[in-house]
Amino acid sequence: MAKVPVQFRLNGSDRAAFADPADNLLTVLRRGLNDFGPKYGCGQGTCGTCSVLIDGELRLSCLTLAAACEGASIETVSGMADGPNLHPLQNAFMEHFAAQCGFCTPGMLTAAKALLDRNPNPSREEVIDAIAGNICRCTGYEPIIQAILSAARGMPAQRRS
Amino acid sequence: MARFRGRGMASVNYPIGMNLGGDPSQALIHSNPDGKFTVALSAIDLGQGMKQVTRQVAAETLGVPVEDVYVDTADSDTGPHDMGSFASRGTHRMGNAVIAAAREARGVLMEAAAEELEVNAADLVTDGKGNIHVKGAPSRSITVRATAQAAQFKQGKTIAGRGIFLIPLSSVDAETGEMNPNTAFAHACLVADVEVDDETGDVSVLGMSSAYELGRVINPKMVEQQLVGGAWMGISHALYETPEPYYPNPDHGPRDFNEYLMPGPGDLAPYSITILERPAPDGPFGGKGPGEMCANPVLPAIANAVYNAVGVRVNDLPITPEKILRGIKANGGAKPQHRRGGAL
Amino acid sequence: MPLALRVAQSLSEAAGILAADPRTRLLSGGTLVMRDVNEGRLTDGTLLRITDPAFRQMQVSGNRIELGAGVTMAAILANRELAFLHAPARAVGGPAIRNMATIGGNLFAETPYGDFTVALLALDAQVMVLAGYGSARAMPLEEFLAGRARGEARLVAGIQLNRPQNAADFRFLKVSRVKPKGLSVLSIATHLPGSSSRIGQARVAYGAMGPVPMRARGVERALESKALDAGAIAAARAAALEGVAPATDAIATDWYRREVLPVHLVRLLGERA
Amino acid sequence: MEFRKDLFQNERDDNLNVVGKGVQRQDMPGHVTGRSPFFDDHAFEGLLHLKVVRSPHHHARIRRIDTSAAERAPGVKRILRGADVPVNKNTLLSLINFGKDDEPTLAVDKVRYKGEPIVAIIAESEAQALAARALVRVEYDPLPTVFDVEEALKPGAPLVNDTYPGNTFEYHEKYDHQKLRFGDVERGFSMAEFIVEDRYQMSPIEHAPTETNGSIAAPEQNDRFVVHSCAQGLFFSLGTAAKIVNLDSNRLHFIGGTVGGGFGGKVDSLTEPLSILGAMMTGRPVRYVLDREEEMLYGSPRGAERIYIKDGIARDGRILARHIRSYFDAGAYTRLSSYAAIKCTAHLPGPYTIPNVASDIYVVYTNRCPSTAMRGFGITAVDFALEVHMDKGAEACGMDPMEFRILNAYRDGDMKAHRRVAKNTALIECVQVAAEKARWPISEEAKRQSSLTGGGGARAEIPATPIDENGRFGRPDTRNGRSTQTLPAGTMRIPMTKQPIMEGSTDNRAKPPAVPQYEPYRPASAPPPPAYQPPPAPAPAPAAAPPPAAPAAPASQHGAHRFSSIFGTRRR
Repeated sequence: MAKVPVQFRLNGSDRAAFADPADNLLTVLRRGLNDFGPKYGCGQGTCGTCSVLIDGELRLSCLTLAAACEGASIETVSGMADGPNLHPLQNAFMEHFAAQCGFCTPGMLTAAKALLDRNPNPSREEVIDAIAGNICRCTGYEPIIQAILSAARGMPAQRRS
Repeated sequence: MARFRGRGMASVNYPIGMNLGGDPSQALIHSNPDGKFTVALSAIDLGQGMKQVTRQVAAETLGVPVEDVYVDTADSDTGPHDMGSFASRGTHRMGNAVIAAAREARGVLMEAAAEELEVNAADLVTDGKGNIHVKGAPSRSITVRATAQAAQFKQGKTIAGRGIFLIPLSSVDAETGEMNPNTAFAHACLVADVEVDDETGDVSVLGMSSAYELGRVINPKMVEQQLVGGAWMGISHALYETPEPYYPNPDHGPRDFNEYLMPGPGDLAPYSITILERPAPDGPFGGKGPGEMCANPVLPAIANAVYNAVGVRVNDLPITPEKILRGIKANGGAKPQHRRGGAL
Repeated sequence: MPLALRVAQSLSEAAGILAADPRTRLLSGGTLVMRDVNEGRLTDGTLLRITDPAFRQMQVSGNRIELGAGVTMAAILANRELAFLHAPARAVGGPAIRNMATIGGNLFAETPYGDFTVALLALDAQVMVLAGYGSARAMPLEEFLAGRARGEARLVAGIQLNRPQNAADFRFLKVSRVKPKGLSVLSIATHLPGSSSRIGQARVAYGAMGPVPMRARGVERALESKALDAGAIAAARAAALEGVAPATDAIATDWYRREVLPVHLVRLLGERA
Repeated sequence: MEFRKDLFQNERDDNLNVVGKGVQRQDMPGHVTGRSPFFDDHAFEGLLHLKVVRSPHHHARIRRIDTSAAERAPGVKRILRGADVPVNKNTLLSLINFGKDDEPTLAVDKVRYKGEPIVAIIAESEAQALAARALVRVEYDPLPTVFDVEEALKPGAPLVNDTYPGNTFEYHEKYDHQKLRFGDVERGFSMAEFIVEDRYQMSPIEHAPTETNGSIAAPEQNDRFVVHSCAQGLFFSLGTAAKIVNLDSNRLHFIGGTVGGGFGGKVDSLTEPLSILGAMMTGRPVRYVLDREEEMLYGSPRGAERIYIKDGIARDGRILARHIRSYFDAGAYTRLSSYAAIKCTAHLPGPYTIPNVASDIYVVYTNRCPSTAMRGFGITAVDFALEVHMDKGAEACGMDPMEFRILNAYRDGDMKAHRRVAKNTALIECVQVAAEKARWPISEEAKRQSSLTGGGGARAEIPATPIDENGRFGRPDTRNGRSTQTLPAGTMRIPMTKQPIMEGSTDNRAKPPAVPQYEPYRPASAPPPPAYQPPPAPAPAPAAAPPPAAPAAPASQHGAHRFSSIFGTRRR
């Protein structure tokens, strides 16, 4: 089968892969580029654990055609920390024990980052709306909401962009 | 149109571990030459916190800082046999196995320290900060690190331990059901406040409050995780979830997280928890295990609260708006019951 | 043969490709088609992407609004000129889905999805459809949906609608078990111009009350030329179920949908009475 | 979250170093960076992907399977059928000799539920496996179906699972259900002022972990296979897989332990055997992951339970008798339902001391996806039924629901219905604290009650008990027979469990509290303390004397032998 080349920036580095024409981005990230940060949870767009940022916008990588990402800038949870320094959201998730099994966490963090990048001081309702597409089966959501609110409160201005 | 408030309660106990015993757990612990420990298990962490619970139990038993212990789950080549993470057995069964292994490792550690300090091992204590010293004489001390180095490079001792915990299997009597089931039980009582819309049957959970007796709490933050997440699942089982919405009719099974209903982050209710600790005689430091029971009292408490609000008994789960609405119509309208106590 | 991918630079090129090969599926936001690919319901044929900027264009100044079929829910929410459409746009999915899901996709979403289309129906939207090469032709949304119910497939270039003269004349309600994001038990959109005095040109539409979004003609008749008072609302309630044919699905039974539709309709009308 | 450290304080040493501290989880840094290694987060060169063909029918005979077109499809490396599975019949608890093998990995002659796997396709990519799957042709003759547990027990009902011809699991080589008999419930009902009866239906529940079931198996060095697994019991899955693919256990190297949620849905080894078999057959790494729709519809749910409860309550609110009849909906195969019924039996009548208790718990086969363990297995459903029924009982006798619980709560020293003494109880205290927090008024008398006192005495008696031979399997006509004999008061027929084994403990320090054992039965002659008249506060400390040693169990009773003798159904 003819594979098609696709190039994009992944967490700040130029990457290239060959994909089947109908491959979704999640498959290319995980199986093509070994970025196992985004998870497969449904392939339907109903769980949010594959969430990534494409050119700064929150997207579901399982429903995104990889070939359509040519030239895009993609951010995943794997690139969220600044080297050894965790992003304030990552620290807040730790402090608030906002993960149990940890499987939804990459998507939750990505959805939360998409929110705070645009809205540094969200209300509780805005946080709830921001994670509305992300399923968590362990925590009951409350610790996650608290973590995002506290990250927003404690985030230095320069990290907010 | 009206919204009716109601309050219900339920109290439960919960058996810890596989019912009839016969479910062994094993653990292996060893120290690096610098006194840092690894616990090797084949136990599973599926989010409940197996790694951290056993880490704290191992550190407590060894008498070393928790940072000096790491737990590895799960590799069948290195982790010895364990039945698995189910039946609320992790903390209890594996915790005890880790204690057994850690005690054996600690025994060697103390002998090695005694040899270095030229005292009797029985006179030594650990300070939990990485030092071993003579009881009552903190100045006569040696670090765990120096002890481990001496054991490995000078004395030729293996600071390691193996442990198993097994409650032997019980039988069951065919005619009476007589048996030796679990030995440890946790307890809970929960109060739920709801509001019911008498025209649509919609239920909002306004708040919940509970008292849980869990034996010894090994890590309160992780107990809170379990109880908060489990209460959410309890609300979900009570009001939302079913893979067969018209059971026993098998049609219309949900295929995704949109069709399989669970409360969203916009459906949460304030929840206040109080913990009681009556240590289990056979638990690790008295620990029991909240992993499964955390949802259980929520289901009947909500059912009872719905009845209290509108006078409808829904005996079939989940308690959907449709079932409530049908009940209200059959009763000729909402029939609020006696109100109990103040708001949560 | 495995799935192939084609890219059309223009809408008319896309229309030609679709007309020539019935096994071609248009990929708009991806939320419907990619799921079929991932779950193995779509294993051969061609996926078609459209890169024509017109597909995503918005013409929002003035009273006549034109939106490309590739316009996303998020793009609508980001546009203040389209504030009257924000409630139905927000009713679609979570934020990631709204960044992907398009107007065109929503027109094809199967019940109980497709809440945005319910709003468009109450706003008398026209659908711009292309059949083969050539320019788009406007078709009333209701006619388009009737065709969809018969299994007709058309390439949608965009939609056109008039901005409500008074924002308060347009109301939208989605009833969902799960909050803030969940499938519809039902949805209702009402456009009642002149409702402070006498209603003229009443438009009421339902979602999840039939195989496709539908007009509530009985309710429209009951409200036409009336003031929105208790009597009119009672008449609307009495006519609420005219023509509905809701399904039983994982979310609710047809019985329940029929029971609560009048309740929610009355509440929506009462909100603004 | 707050603590009530004042309660049970003298039973606790709070002077601990790290136990009891809310320190950070070891796995949290991995979780927040996306680095925690779940089973699917492993790269392999040449990874193949496996998808299965599932039955579209609830019950059907398989007439013909045609895979020829699929075999020719692009990228297909291997197609597996039932005949390729070395041991194509298993039951999960065969590892502890409980129950008979009844479930194929790939269906051969019949399908017994919608979604049952029939053919596995292994291809270079998931898309190719899916495309080839669409080319497999299976011809079926549909068979009559049964979906209701009570319908399945009626004469002439469709036979679901050939291994169990009565459509029920078989207990003790004798009965179509598990019995519990303690005292005389009929006599209890006749003495009662109020009778409360009702029926409850627990829904099935899907575990719905965010990570679906799956595994990757790959040939390793030295003729072994490495298996990245999401199993909740690593050795449980290893043992199950080893049996099905017929390999020695040490030729399998299972790696897992970091699992994206389980809740009981990852106990069944749904994917490991086929992944391993695929790796054995192709010599390449094989990945088999359920998609979400498969997980939702065919990933084995918590089984539904139908529960009937009848209570007899005295005028003062004491429950005199409780009868429970319950039906576990196992679906088409046993999986773990057989065990849940035993656990449920041990749990009855709930955390209350009731002098007359009887229950009949059935595990019933129907034409639906086999059910399995889930969070609270055997308990959650019956707790729902019991606690709603308690609410009705309180209403019937005009008592406050909290007071009704406290009045009937079990206490230290009470005899439980399975004929063992309760200890370490704390239900009363939980009710008291919950009432206080919710500002739910209860009487001063109720507030004074304690789990530590008021139990034992006559409450520790094992009553005379009529027993019966109802429900001999193959004889549904015997389900409603009369009692055949009455066991005298104090009868015990099952040996006490031996001392728990805690090996590896050579050092005397940091010892946990003494490991437990059941106390032997010591009938008391003292009259029962009247309810709500406990000894004056303060409550005496619990007895400090160590419990007497249990009688030695017969030497032959150990391990799997005992298990098979209990349940009477040997493996194979």
